[in-house]
Amino acid sequence: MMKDILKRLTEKFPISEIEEQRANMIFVTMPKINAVQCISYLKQFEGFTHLVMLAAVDYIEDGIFQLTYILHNYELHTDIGIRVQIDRKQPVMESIHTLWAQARTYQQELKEMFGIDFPGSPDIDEPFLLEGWQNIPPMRKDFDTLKYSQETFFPRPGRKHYDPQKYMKEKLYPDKEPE
Amino acid sequence: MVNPIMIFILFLGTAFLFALFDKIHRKFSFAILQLVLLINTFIAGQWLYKFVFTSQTPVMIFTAGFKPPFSINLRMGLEEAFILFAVNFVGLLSALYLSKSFKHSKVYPLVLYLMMIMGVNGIVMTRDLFNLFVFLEISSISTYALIALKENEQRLASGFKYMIASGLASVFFLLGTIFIYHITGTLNIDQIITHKSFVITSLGFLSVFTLMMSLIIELKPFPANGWALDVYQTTTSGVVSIIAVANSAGVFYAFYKLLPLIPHNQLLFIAGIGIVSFLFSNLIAIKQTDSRRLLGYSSIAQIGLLITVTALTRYLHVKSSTSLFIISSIFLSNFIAKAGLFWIAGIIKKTHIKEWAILRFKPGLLIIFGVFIFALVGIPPFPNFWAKWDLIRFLALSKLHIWIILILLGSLLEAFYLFRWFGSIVRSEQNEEQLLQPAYKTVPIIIFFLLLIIISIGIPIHIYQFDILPLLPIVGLLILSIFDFLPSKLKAIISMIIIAGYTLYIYPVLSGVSLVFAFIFLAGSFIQLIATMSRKGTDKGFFPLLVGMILSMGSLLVARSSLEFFFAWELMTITAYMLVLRGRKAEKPALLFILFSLAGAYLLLSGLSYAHVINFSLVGLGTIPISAHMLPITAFILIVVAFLIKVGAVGFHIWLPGSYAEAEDDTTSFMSSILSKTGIFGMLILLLFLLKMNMHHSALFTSMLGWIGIFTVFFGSLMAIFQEDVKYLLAYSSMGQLGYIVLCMAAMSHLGWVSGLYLAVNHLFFKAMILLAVAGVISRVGTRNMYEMGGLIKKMPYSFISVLIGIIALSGVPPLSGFGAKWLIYTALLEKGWYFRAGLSFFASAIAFLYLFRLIHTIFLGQPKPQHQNVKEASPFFLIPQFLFIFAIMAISMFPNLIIKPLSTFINPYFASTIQWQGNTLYSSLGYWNGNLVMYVTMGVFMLLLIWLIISIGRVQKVKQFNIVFAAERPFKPTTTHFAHNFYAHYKRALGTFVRPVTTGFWNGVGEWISSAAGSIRQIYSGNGQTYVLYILLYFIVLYFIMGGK
Amino acid sequence: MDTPLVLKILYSLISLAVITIWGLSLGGIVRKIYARVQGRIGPPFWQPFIDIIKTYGKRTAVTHGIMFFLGPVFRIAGGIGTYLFIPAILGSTIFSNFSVSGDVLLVMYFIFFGQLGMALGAGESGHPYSAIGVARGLAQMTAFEVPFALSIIAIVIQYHTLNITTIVLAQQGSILNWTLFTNPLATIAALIALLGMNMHNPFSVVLAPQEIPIGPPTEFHGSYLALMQTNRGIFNAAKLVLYMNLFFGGATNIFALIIKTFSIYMISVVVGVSFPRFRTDQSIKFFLFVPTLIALLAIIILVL
Amino acid sequence: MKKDNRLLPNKDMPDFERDYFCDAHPETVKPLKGFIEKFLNWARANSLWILGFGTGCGAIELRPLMTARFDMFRYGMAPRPTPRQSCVFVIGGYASIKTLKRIVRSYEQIQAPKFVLALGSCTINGGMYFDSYNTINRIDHYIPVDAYVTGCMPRPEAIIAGLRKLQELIKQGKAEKANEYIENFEWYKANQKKVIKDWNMPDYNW
Repeated sequence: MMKDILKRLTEKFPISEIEEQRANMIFVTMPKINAVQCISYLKQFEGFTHLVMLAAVDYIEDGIFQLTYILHNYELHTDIGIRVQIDRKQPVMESIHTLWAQARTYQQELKEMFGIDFPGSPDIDEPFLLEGWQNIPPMRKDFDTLKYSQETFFPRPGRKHYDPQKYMKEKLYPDKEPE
Repeated sequence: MVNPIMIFILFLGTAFLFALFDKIHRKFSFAILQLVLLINTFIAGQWLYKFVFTSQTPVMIFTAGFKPPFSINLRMGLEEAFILFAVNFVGLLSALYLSKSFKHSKVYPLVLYLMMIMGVNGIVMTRDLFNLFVFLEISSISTYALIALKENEQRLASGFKYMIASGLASVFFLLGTIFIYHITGTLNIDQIITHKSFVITSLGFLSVFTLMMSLIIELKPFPANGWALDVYQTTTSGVVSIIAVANSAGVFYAFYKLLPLIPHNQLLFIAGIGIVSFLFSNLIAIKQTDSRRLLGYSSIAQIGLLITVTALTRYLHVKSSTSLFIISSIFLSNFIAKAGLFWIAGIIKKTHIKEWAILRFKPGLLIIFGVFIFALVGIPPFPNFWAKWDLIRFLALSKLHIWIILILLGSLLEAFYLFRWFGSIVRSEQNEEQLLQPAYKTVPIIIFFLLLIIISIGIPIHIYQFDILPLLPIVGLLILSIFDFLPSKLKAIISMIIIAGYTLYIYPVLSGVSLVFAFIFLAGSFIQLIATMSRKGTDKGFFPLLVGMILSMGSLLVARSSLEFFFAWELMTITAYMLVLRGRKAEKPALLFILFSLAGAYLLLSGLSYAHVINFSLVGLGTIPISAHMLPITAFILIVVAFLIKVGAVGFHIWLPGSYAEAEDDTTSFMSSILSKTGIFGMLILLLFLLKMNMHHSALFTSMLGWIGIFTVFFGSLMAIFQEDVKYLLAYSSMGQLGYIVLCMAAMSHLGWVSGLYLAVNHLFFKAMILLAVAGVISRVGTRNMYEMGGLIKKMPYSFISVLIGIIALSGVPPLSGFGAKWLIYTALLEKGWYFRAGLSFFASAIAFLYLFRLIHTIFLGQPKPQHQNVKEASPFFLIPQFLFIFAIMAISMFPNLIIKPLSTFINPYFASTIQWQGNTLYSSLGYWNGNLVMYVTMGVFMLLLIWLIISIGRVQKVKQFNIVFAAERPFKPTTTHFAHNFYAHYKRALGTFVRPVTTGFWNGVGEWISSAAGSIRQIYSGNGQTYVLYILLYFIVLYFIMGGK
Repeated sequence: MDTPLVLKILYSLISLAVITIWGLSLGGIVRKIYARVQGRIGPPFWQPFIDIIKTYGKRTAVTHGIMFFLGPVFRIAGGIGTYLFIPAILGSTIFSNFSVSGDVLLVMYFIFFGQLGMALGAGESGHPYSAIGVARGLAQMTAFEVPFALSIIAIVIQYHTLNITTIVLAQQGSILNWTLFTNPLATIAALIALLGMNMHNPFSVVLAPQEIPIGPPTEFHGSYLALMQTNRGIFNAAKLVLYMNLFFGGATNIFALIIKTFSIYMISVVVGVSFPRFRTDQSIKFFLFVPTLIALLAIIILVL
Repeated sequence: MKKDNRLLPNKDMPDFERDYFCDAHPETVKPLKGFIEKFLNWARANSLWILGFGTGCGAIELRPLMTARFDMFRYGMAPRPTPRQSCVFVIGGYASIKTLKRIVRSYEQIQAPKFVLALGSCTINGGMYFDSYNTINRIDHYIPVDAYVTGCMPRPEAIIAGLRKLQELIKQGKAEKANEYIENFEWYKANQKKVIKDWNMPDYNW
């Protein structure tokens, strides 16, 4: 089944990479311009009617954000993930709130946390979790959260840091020699 | 004395010479025409004067020097003189009205016009059958020619239909004449009448039947009258007014002349023909949108009524002077009003009744229009009112119940469409348009208007020997109308002076319960008049009506006869209607108001007629004839229902909320706190009669009345809690409170009546207070929806105080006066043994808390709205009366004996007292109550605690509206933070079934049924000439067999 | 009656003090019982007193306006007034209070005094929850007043008087003379109404701490709250005394009063711990159905 | 009922909202002297009404206090649904900035005298969220804390112990942090405003 779907997909869309994670879960990577078209195709013709999630990963070293749309087919009980890589310098992606209204929430979150814009998505500029955030989006890898915390939140002096592994070993098995 | 034959000579002479005159100049010929009509009017007027003011006997004029049957003779009596005068006068005015079209037309119309009037004159005077036929032909042919003169396809068609119909009628007439001549050998009407026994033979019957039928067809009975309606619709208004009034008058008089030929047992059939015409024409008129056609239906209906009344009075052998009075009053009302309305139609030049709204910008013409409408409906003091009064009285006396019902029903239908029309004009949104009011068109209207007014004032004074007392409301209304140009504040002061003067004037005759009601009606109005000073500008028309209404309520108190009572009642109704109609969106509610009020008035009228033995007034209580110990049950029910409608008892309440709410804000307080009590006053009088006279099952009736009262309380209160509009809420609340009064009155015990009156007075105080406060609030915030207000306590603290005191007094929470009412009510009910009613009223009074809290919370408490940031306290004119009422409430709360003691002395003559005083404590047979002590204890406890709170609370910071604990959030919008809309949603879920609009649905159903019936009946008028002829023939045949032709 | 006014006031104050202490203790005792039923130790029975002292001891307060300030005063004046218009103990001068002011109708209506004032105060706070609470409370009140009023009517039919003292007198002699036994239906209806009056479960939706943080008093604190807490004791006791007088033969001494009011209160407590909560419309329907029918039956039987 | 004339600047609020909020500056109210204050403190200690506002994961540890096993009622403690009527504010662990805003608001709405009990490491030094961009490290820089309970999370027993400690402090008259907050109002406000960027409320929530 999945094979057929995949076959049809490859015929229709320029898929660059296929990763079969499980028998009922595959990930396909495709260019930004085809992604929404593909998602829409999957929803309308292949029965992937459920948007499971929309997430992003910051690959700062490659200069890209990778968006992952996971869709679910209730009849076949299969998931398909569409991976899209977008330029980190121009983080703009087409909105899919027209396909699933709830997608606006994901997109709102991505806008706030990664700064990825989805033009046209409702309330895209409203704060999602952070009220009045003024720094660069906090989930980007170039945001130094420790530094920010130390500058902003009055760290209490005298805080000690331990390596958890070493510390637990010392506490629990003080007699044993370190390997 | 000028010989009446001169009339014909003048007519004929000028008609023949007219072509000659016209050659000289049209102005000259027209002047001749006017002159002829003027002279004729003068001749008729002279005769009329002689008949009315000297004991002149009718005169017979023999034309050829022979006595009948060999020659034609004319008769000049009171009736003839009256009709001739009217016809020639209207001819004269109509000619004036038509002067412009006469000027530009050929000469023939002038001649035809003269001929037509002459024809009518002839019809009226002649006593010869064949001669009558000739005159009928003259008038109808000239009418036809007049109709068809202007070459317009529609007019030609309608003229043609007219000709066919009148031709058919002529055939019948001629046939009848021939038969009669064959049987009796004479054509002289008087001689025929003396030998009228021939009618019992079948040929005799047929001959008389055909004769009468032809006249009746000329009088346009339903349904054989389609041709006439087309005429009314298409002809120019000057001509149509002549056709509708003068022509009809002539034919009607011919009918009147020949009526003695009808055997006594057949008279009811004739009356039936009339009543069918009356009812159905009025019914169909409801559906009309064309103004002339509507007026046409109204004319036909009125003629139908005239036929009925004439036949019935003859059937009942009513004294001729009385029957003449009734007939001529109806005749005159229709004559003047209809002619006037058709003339106005000619000025408006709009066909659709809604387009008449341009009248709104011509106050003078609008007033005249209104007066004509009122005259048609039979509002006092117009002639129709008196006719109706006498007529119904006779019918009731002879137990012709069905006829009473039908006549009143028809009148109600008529009132419906006429008032609907009036209301839509007054309240329409249409823009101003240029309206030409040429003098030659206006003058006739004004003359008729003045004539109507003079007659209307003359009748009560001359015929019913009214002195000034019952006419004072009209006098007050007129005085204020004269001062109408003054600014409102001044007029309010004048009104107050008038009312004070009136009160002083009638004070000597007041005593006992009438004193209580005088206090409510007059003192209450006096204080509330202060609030009307807040009106800006001159506000024309308000004060005259208000003073008229207040004084007519006063008139109710001092009425000395049933007629005076009814007169005042109707005056009050109509002024109140006009006041309601002043509200911006009051068109529909006002119509409902007047419909229900008129229905109530008609019920009252018929009730009073059935109870003719009693003199329905406070004075009359002392003069019950010993012979009349039985109060008829029908009368009782009719009268009580009339009053129940006035108080808005459940089932009849649908007029109440709308008209209270949509009236202007200060008017509402008059209506709710004062006007509604008139129903209570009436009921009180009725119950007093009930006490003095026996009636079968009187206990059962009062018990039923009690249930009606308590259900009114219950449903009124329940409806009130679901209203979003503050005035609707208060209107339903009034309904509930009046239900309590009805309940108490129905208890027929000392305590019951004391509590009823106590509540009536108390209701005046608190309801006027709340309504004035609310009026002040509305005037500032500009909305009536409670959810759009909020937090106004900070902006309008004084209004808040009076609403607060008002709701405490209303809800019956001690220590304020409301509790006194509650205590009295429950004690009375329990004493009486009405336990379930007591339980239900407890429930209702708890429900009252709901709407009262909603009232004060959503307006004054909660979140203030940003748009009301700059709202100021209401005008002091609103506040002064409120504080006077607060003072009154405080006084009777502190010292309940101030009010309960006098009330109980007033009731003492009627019932044995069951309460007694010990100091300030009031003891009943069941319990006791010391209002004074309650007040002191409450105040003492309250003050002590307040002092303790101030001491113990420490630092207090005054905070603002958003400083609330909002689940760790903060509010953003006052609108969404203010919990106000659909306040009692949960209550609706629980008890919503009780407030389904069942009653409204029922009345809507009645309305729809009537409307669709009218719609389908209207279908019979196909507009097709042949069909109309067929109708006439069928009508003839069917009636022939119904009336027992063989 | 013949007692001088000053003495009368003094007596009333004593009577009031006793009933306040008893009313508050009653609340504490019930909390203790609740705790014991649930296997807890629970607060001491004087906990209400500590709470009130603490609440009076609050140092700061805010006010939303004059009605907000006066609301609690209305409330407690209503409670005290209600008590003062009931003769608490038969034959006692000290505990006869100001019952000369009026009969049972006065007491029934004076109950509204506090509720109305409180509702107004809560309204001025501008808090939507207060208004919702009031809307619910008033709605429920209209419903439970029906069986209550009907059972009072039944009593009036039975004793031909509205005078509380006379009603109590008529029940003297034997325990079987109590209305409870002479007119059990009316008593049952009235007791069900009492559940609503006390706002115990299943009729506690008015206060509903979870959804509309305790309803009408949401914004009240400090001395306001203390006054209201005091009132809760007094008002509760006053209602119990009224019920005792009307249905349970009244009291001839203070111990009888304490035992009887405690027992009556326990009825609603027992019901309260055993039931979940009605929605407002459900409780309205319930009150207008079951207890109302019972009360109507009581009246019908008496009339027949 | 002394009227104070100091007004808050409320400069972070838009003009049209100023009319909605009270802008009076809070004032300290000194405790009474001698026996009365001691008596009142005793009463306060024995009637601790806890604001039912779970600000972090520690809130779940508060619930067992109501149960028969821990039964906080025996000490006169009770949960209370509205800040107006409570006197103890239990900070239940980590406080995100968003929550901090609500904490400040609720704290200011509690009427004096008021006490704060902070639970868990997160309130002390940020705990495991010390490096989060969105979680404050030390609650006592934003509102004054009367007592801390350590642990991640502290068990209900520990919380009871903390509350008992608080009771002792109150009885000794040492729990006057509410006045401290007012005295150092500017400092606290500055700290609060440093982290709460969209300050859409008045400077003091009455």
